[in-house]
Amino acid sequence: GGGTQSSSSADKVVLLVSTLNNPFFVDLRDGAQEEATKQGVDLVVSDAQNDSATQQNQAQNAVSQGAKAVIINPVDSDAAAPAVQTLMPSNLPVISVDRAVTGVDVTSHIASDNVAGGKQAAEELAKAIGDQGDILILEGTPGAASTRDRGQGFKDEIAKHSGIRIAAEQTANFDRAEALDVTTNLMQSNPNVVGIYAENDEMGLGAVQALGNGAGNGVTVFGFDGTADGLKAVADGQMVGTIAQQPRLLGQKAVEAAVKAIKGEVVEQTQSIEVETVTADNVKEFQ
Amino acid sequence: MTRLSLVGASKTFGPAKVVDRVSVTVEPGKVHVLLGENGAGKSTVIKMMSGIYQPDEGHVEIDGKRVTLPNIDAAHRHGIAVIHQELNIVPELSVMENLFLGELPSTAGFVSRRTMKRRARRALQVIGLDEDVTRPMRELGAARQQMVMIAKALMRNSSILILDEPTASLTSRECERLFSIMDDLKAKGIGMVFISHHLDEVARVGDVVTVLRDGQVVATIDAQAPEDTLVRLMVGRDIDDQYPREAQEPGETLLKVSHLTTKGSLTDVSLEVHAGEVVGLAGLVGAGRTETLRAIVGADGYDYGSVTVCGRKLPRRNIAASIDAGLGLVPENRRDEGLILDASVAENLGLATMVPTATLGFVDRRGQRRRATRTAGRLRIRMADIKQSAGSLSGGNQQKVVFGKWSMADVKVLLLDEPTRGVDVGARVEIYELVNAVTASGGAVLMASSDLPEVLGMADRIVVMSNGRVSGQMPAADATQEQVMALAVSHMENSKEGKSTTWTRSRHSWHATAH
Amino acid sequence: MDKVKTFVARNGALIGLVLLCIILAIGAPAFLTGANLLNVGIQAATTAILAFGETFVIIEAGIDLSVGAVAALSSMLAAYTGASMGFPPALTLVVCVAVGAVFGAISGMLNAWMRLPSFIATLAMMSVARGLTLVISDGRPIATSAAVNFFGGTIGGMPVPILTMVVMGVLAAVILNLTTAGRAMYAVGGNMEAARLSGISVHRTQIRVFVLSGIFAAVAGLVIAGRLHSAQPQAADGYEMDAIAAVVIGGASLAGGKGRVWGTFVGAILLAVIRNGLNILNVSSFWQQVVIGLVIAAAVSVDTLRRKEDTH
Amino acid sequence: MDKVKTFVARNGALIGLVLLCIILAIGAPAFLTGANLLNVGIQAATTAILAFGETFVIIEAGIDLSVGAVAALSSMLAAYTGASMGFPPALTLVVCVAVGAVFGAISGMLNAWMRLPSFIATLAMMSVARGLTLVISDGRPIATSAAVNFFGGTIGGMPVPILTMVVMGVLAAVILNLTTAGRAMYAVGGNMEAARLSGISVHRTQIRVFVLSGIFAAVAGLVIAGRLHSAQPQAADGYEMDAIAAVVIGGASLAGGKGRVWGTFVGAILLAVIRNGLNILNVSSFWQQVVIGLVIAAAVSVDTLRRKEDTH
Ligand SMILES: Nc1ncnc2c1ncn2[C@@H]1O[C@H](COP(=O)(O)OP(=O)(O)OP(=O)(O)O)[C@@H](O)[C@H]1O
Ligand SMILES: Nc1ncnc2c1ncn2[C@@H]1O[C@H](COP(=O)(O)OP(=O)(O)OP(=O)(O)O)[C@@H](O)[C@H]1O
Ligand SMILES: O[C@@H]1[C@H](O)[C@H](O)CO[C@H]1O
Ligand SMILES: [Mg+2]
Ligand SMILES: [Mg+2]
Repeated sequence: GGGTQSSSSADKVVLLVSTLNNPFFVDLRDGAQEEATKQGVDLVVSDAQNDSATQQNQAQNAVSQGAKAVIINPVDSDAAAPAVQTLMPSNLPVISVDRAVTGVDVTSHIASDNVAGGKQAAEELAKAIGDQGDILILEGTPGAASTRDRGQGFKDEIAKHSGIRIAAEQTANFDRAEALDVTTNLMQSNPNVVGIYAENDEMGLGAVQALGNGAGNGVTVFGFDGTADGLKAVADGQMVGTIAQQPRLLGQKAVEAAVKAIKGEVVEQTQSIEVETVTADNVKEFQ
Repeated sequence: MTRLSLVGASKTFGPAKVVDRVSVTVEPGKVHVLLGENGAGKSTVIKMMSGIYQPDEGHVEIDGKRVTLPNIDAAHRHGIAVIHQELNIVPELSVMENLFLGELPSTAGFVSRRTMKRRARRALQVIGLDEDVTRPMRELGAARQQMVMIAKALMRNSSILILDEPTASLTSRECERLFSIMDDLKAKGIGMVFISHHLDEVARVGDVVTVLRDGQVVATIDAQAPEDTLVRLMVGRDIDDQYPREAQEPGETLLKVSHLTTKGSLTDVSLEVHAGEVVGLAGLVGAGRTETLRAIVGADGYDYGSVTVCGRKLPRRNIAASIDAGLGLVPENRRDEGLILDASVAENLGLATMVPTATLGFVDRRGQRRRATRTAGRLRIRMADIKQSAGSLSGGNQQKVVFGKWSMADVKVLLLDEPTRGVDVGARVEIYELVNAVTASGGAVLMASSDLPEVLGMADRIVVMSNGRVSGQMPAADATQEQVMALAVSHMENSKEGKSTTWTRSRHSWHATAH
Repeated sequence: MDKVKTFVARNGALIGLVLLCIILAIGAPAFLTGANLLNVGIQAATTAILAFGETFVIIEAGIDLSVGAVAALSSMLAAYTGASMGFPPALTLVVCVAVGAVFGAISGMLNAWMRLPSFIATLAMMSVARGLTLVISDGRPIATSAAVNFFGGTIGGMPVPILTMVVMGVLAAVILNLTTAGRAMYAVGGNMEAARLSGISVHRTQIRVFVLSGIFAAVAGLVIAGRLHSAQPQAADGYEMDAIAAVVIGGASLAGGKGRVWGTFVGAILLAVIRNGLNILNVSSFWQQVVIGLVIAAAVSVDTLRRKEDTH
Repeated sequence: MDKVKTFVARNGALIGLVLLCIILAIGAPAFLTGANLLNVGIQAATTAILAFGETFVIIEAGIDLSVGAVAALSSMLAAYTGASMGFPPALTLVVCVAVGAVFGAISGMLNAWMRLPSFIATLAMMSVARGLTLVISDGRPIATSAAVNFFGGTIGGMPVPILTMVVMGVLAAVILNLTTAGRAMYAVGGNMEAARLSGISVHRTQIRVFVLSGIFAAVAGLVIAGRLHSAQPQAADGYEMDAIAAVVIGGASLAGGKGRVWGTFVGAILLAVIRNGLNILNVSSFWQQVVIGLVIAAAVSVDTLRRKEDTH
């Protein structure tokens, strides 16, 4: 219901998104858009195409665009700091979403916990392979914050399982096509692998494709994100599970916080959106 | 009945009107010669007759009917074939593909290689060129490439043939071959336009001559007119001496080449050039003159031997060191090796002096511009502006720019490779004067040339090469063309096959045919 | 013997490739298995097909930066017209190839008629194609039909990507070597002025090479989508660099007039072998890029060093 | 008047840029504010500095694909030597520039001595530089010192990125126009053989252009890191395309021998204005790529159309 009357007819909120070349962020944007429509604000989306400097440019431009609030989904948490600082003089509310802005007090931070997600993935994958055997890690883009956090959470946890050995870890840049090739190649040199941890669903699906092409059956794939395709793969039994983030909810909450801030209402400093472990048992709830 | 005529045509480039109300007619079975200094507008005239340029005023008529030639295809359709002044070849493609470029024999879009090969062989036979038609064009020397282009134009069986300086890079034998082909074409009623800077060729092939000066027609007269008359019409004054050599007393040895040997091209080449001396390097195509000059200046390496300038032995394959020692080379092919076509005349003239005259790495801009302007004036380079691009100059003026680069550099030993190719009579004398100036100031000149009268007229001493070796040398004063040619073909006579050599006298020069 | 010699001499980095394979065969036993070599073939296929198309353009002295984006857009449209508009499978394939051809034609016309440098024309079209791909897909993958998936499957045990690569390679070689259109590409690239003066239509040739490149890109797009059973919005991102590299490694020059399909093929295989080999050797992701760079430089150097010797 | 004419004629897409600015000023009042124009300047700075370096290479008939990666590596080393090795700030700047020079020198030597096509040599070095950046940083950003951050700040109200751009532009123009080394670049790019026969050292010139390009890339790296207060492992990813595009838009030809610093500057500003303008006009991000492509094509076409008229 659009009953709530906003301060002016169409306040402008700028969403600085790291990339839209990825369903996860498309969902995040969609959630934000829905909420904006509901609240009667004008949402403007800027896509940094995964480049921190471009994002800073877009942050600068937000002021010229006449933004009343800025939502930033940083390409990189550290590099976002000076970008956000350029907004400080104009006293705009800044909401960070999905990834934090290092060392800056933003109006509100809304995120899910990637380190925790990595840990949950490790626990679940270990269970699925009976705490035993060789596994592969398909890493995200080298240097990306999500790559680091998901890798760290996962490896810290796996270290506690002495029967599991990480046979190889290679990057597939969060990309499905690359994951297909990399997995195919790794299965050649590591035919005994029983499990694969993919740091996002896109790569997980590439791995599924590679395994389906005959490299080996009975290999368990675990993803991350809970995208539509990812959830479908879990439901179909192609992936044993994934870590569901709730990108739509992230987007919604961010816009909600932005509108509140524009109106001068109090906004929670941090809002944590849970990540949930999805397996065949509970996948219906997410689809 | 006139086949083709250009009527009152003008053409302007930027501020310069380079062709001014020129009319030229081509009659069947006749050769119309265009004569004029470099930059007089000859090539521009024929480009308007062949669909490359459209006249700004005036028009083209074919068989008395006014036509427009919007492009080359249109000219082709009207039976006009052109041999352009600048070689238009695709170096990477084979000889036969160059021959058929634009109209490869084909069925349903597929090239018929066999047909192409057969027809290519036949086309080369017509001009007496014995060449593997599947060889890449780049492997042929300039002379052979020119012959291929001639064959290409002949292949069209056109009724009008336009030849822009076809003989510039040919030696006497190929020239004579071309002329006899032109005789045949005349007999068949083909009309031709012919451009050359060799005045002796005018009477040999021509029927009428149109002389152009500064883009305007000066006169249209009978081709049998005496050479002096033609010269006067062209340059507006008399040229008393076509080879104004002022010999000097030879001084110390400036350039000493000892036992230069490169596998496959040069064998034991030794020669000396003294201060004040012009040494001519004569020989047939492929004799190794160009290779010798390039090895001396360090453009190519060599396997054995040494080059010494002023007593200093030069390192191999090090052009900078050679230039430092006082050498300079005017290469054979100005467009590929001599000029930066997109750069200005000034920049090109200053190329060799830029580094030596610089201070702390900064170009002496004012000095360089002054020297370039002076050099351009001295060489009478015809241009609108010294900032004009070298590529937009007429062919002969481009050659003067290459020459000017070294004349600006005050070289001690100037190496010239076909220095007057495509240069008009007047400018040629100017270049010879510059050669004189080099020797007068104690420098030396080594000049490779296929133009025997030039070698005899300008050299003090002649070194003849044959098949990569020095086959003999003689003072120029008592040399004859016969003696030089005998040495030039000595390797043929010595060969076991027992080929005999026939001597024929042409207006152009002597030439030998091996049977 | 002489034939072998000229064959090697004309075919780019073949020696580098052979050396690399020997080293890998010694270092990683898994490399020289039949199954892995098939993998290499499959993984080379996309780059090779894009690179065959790029070969036309580079021979004509142009460059096509849009091949990756066109591959993405055309396969996305095949998926979209199939999934959302209910086009019959065969028709979606036609759509795919047509989109490639149209994008190529636009690049070609910008280059020929508007005289845009091909670098700029295709950079612009790359941006347009990427943008349209995102617009159409809304940034999400779209599942593809069986007709598209065929290109990622196998037929009688033989992977279709490899077959497609072979077919497109033969097609490219036939066009370049046997047709007048192909020879005109060499002529225009080798000496545009000479080609023009010989009556070759330079503009038509320019447009043609980009149309071909677009069509080849579309086919590469089918292989990518077929392998993933879906059209991805970011598919083939940056692949243009691999394609151009394959062509140049294969002995072509960006100055035009030179290049051969076989050389391009060697270039594409070389790149795939490097990546496959480093994966199998489990070189760390960070070091992998360092090693890839070094191996490319070394492999191509081997070829140049050899040629240097030849000329002396 | 005539001077104005030749100035415009020689300076690439200037008319396209002016037209674009007029359209934007009408369409988006925010565009023509002082603050926004400063933003455009800052946003153009990195591309412009990279592109100035690229100008040397392209004039010499080469291409440098490694500029983005070298910018990332050299600034990462500045950050690393400062943060982890305790180098004094001034020294870290020296390290940064030295790394750029060394990487340029390697590319140049591969090109000149090993005769690798510059496309391949710099593609290889791009990969090596990217890999080393990841190795050194372990994939994490490293915070930069005040010395580096200076390049992203302001000085007396003037943004340092803009000042740096101006300084580097003047430096490039001086080198290209006034020094023998610069003129030699034009000569080698215009006709290598003619330059060689005139005593110009082709190899030295080839190496020099890449060294300069590397140094300029390092400076661009400082500006990027300075703006982000950290050296990012993926910094300047893909910027080489923007840099090359700026040079080509500015009127240079990939065939070499042509190009001017001012033209490159216009090219870089044009790209920044397009992006800034589309942001301000709130064009949706998917459509934005489409529009960017169209505007680049249109802006450069304006220039070519005008020149076409001139020659007739
Ligand atoms: N495209 C062009 N742009 C500018 N000037 C040109 C162009 N083409 C020719 N010119 C000028 O026109 C004049 C005539 O040139 P043209 O080539 O017709 O001379 P030419 O008589 O053939 O000389 P040569 O004997 O040296 O070949 C020259 O001054 C030349 O610089
Ligand atoms: N028999 C031949 N067939 C084809 N090309 C040849 C032949 N001989 C020489 N050439 C080429 O012609 C060019 C000139 O050859 P070279 O330098 O040996 O002779 P030259 O005495 O300078 O003759 P030219 O009068 O042609 O300059 C070289 O590029 C060479 O490769
Ligand atoms: O959370 C997002 C998604 O998982 C995406 O797949 C990669 O980037 C991360 O930040
Ligand atoms: Mg002429
Ligand atoms: Mg010669």
